[in-house]
Amino acid sequence: MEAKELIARRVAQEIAPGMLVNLGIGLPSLVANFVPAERGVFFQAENGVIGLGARPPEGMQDPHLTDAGGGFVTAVPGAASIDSAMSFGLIRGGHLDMTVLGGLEVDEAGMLANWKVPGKMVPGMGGAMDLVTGAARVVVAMQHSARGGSKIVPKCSLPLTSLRRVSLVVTDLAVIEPSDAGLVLRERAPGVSVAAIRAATAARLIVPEEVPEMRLG
Amino acid sequence: MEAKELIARRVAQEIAPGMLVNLGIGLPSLVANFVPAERGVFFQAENGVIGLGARPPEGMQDPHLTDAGGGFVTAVPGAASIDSAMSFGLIRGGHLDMTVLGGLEVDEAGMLANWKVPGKMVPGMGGAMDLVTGAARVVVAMQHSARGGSKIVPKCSLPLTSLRRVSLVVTDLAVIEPSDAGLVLRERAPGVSVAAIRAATAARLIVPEEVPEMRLG
Amino acid sequence: MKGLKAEAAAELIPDGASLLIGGFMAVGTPERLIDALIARRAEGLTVIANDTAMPGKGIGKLISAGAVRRAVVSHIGLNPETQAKMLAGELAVELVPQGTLVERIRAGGVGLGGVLTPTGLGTEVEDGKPVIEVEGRRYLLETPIRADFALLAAWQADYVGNLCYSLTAHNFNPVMALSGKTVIAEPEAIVPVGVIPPDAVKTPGVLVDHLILRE
Amino acid sequence: MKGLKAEAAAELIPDGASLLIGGFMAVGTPERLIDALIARRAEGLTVIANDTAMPGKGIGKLISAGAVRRAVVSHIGLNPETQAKMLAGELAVELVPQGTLVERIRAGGVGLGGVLTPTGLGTEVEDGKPVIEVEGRRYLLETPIRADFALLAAWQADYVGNLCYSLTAHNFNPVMALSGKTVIAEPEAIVPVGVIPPDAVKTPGVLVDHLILRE
Repeated sequence: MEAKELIARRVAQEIAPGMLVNLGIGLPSLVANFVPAERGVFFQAENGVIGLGARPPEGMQDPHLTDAGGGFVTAVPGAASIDSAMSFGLIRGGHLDMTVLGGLEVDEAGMLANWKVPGKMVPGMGGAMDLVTGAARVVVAMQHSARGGSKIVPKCSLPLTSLRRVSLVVTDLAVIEPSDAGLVLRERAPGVSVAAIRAATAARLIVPEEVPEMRLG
Repeated sequence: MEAKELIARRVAQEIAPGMLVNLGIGLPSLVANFVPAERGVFFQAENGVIGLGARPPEGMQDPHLTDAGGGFVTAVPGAASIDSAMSFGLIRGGHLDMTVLGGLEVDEAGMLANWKVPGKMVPGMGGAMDLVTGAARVVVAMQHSARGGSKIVPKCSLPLTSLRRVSLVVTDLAVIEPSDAGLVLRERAPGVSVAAIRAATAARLIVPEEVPEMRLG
Repeated sequence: MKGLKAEAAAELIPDGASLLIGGFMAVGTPERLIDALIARRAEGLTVIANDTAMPGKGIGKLISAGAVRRAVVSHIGLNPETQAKMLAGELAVELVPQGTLVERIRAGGVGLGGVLTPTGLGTEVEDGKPVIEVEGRRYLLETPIRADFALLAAWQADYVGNLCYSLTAHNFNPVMALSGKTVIAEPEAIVPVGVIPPDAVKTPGVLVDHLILRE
Repeated sequence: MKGLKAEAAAELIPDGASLLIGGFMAVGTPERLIDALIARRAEGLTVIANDTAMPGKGIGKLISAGAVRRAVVSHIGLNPETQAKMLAGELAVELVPQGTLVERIRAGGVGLGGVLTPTGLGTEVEDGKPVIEVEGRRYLLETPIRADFALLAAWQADYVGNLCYSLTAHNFNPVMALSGKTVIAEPEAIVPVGVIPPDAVKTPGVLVDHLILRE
């Protein structure tokens, strides 16, 4: 299984029936593919729809119906249009059950950095600061390493997204849960050993006696 | 002409084509009767409609369409429904061209008191504090005197509605304009002398050489 | 989304609870929920609403029944019972300017810690509140309001709880939908999903916990 | 209400003006107004918007044309030209969290002196801003934003300027309608009064100064 699919499949297991979930641009947007429609989940795109659906059939794209990345989407029955004030009112006000975002770094305190590499790449925070501050649960979906370096570090060197600790980190190697005591290794990717995860992780990991393989649905 | 009609007719002269105007409960609500439909004025009721119209025909009242006093109204073509956040957003944000309110007292500084007689009558401020603070022009429509006493006083003894100076006071005797220098007597009611107005007014009045009779349209 | 009879909803609401109740002079107020609260002899309630309507209508019925201990409202002028109970010390009334009230409720619902408003400066409303200067102008800091329950009246609801409202029956309802820990909506009609198009939804169903079913 | 051709509207907007421009990645952005600004070689503009779209679309065209001196936006990640001009010092970019941006614009439009938000606390966004504690929690004080013009895209407008929007093309448009000193709307269709029912109006016509007419 490709790394991105693995991550998206594992994140999808976190999503319970009836939740309102925001998926970020890129990798997180793949998560929707692995959540069965019967689960009755509403996906929110911060640009203004609750009840985001799959890609539209060819030739039926509506220029007024896109996701936050600008890609064409559909709306499910029961969808609602909202403006940006309502969209971020839901996010900041704690009405969003879960947000799934990409990350550049996560550190031992569970802090996330994902919007700026000073002097190099400055995409901007978009909705990320509000999402990480306001959502009931914050799940970071990212590759474990980039350019050979661990993205899970003792302390973020990049500008933080929020002082709010994230709830869960899902990578192609592991599921890690930040806690008061530090980063707890909860699950291993299929066929990956605890030792391999430790070797690929710059941060200190707390390793319980049992570290099961990921549930992938 | 009855006092209330006189006041309402005179206030109606202040309303220019295309304005957005809020009319308070009671006397101010009569003003609409003297503004021709052709003037293209939009009346706002703070409870949620822009484009308030006349009373509905008997049997055609809609329980979802009332003015701020709870009376049945209609909506003109081009009307818009708004919620209370938008309604007061328009009011506080300076989008309202004029508000017409009742008053208990107006003083020499142009301050208005109209929401409370401590220990006796406490209707509450409703939207009055926002209206007086936010509307582009604030017109007070009231009887000149109550229970034999002048309502235009040196200094308000009742709790103030706002620190904002009102724009104009229209009574059954006079039109008075608050200014940096004090209350300026601008017009007399038909057949009422300056001396009679002075005698009925507890506050000091600035009287220009010419004090014409009210224009009543 | 859970459909409930009004009586069952009233059982969910304990004595002493704080309630945001939609409506303006009883227009856009959930009358069946109010009747059910009175039928179960609710007491000690805190009611946050625009007004207390008039005797015999909407929130006025809760006042007459003695169910309300504290009212946070902008206007009581058309309900002499509220005024009488207040002056007799039987009912605590906190008066809040209407525009400030709606912004405080919105702030509670959208996760803001407060808003700065010029309304009330230099009046009794200022008492005890911080005054903050921004760009040379002074404002009152007004804090957020949330409540245990929001009781809403709607025009139509669909099966997932999307709500729309009619004309002046919007008033406080769409804002209060954001700010109750539990949100209960009493629609005039419940329609299948898809009957309310996305652009007509004023309150997304994700905010609504319970719909009051037809009698 | 005054109907205008896009070219005439662009003449109303002087060089150096501040513009609120609706849209999210160019969805819900008034493209004809932008084209007209570029055709008249506008320069020195301050643009306040969610993002700068991508080259060749919406606000991206203004960036490419060098018409913008300063951008106040939440995201520029999908427009490499914006990033390049920023890093080269040709364009000042102020990044604002998206939820904070929309609340600041709303505050400007509804007469609030500011709002308190938890978003940005402890990050670079906090720099230079007052931190205010309310009920034991800390918030950033964020100040209102207004602009000389608001340039909106709408789905339908009627002859008195009432506007409605479609699906994700709402985004910042309804909020920006409150906060431009002059508000210019570019609808896809202009319909007679009464075609848009009162409950479907998202922006009351009283807020709109000019409608862009059909070509």
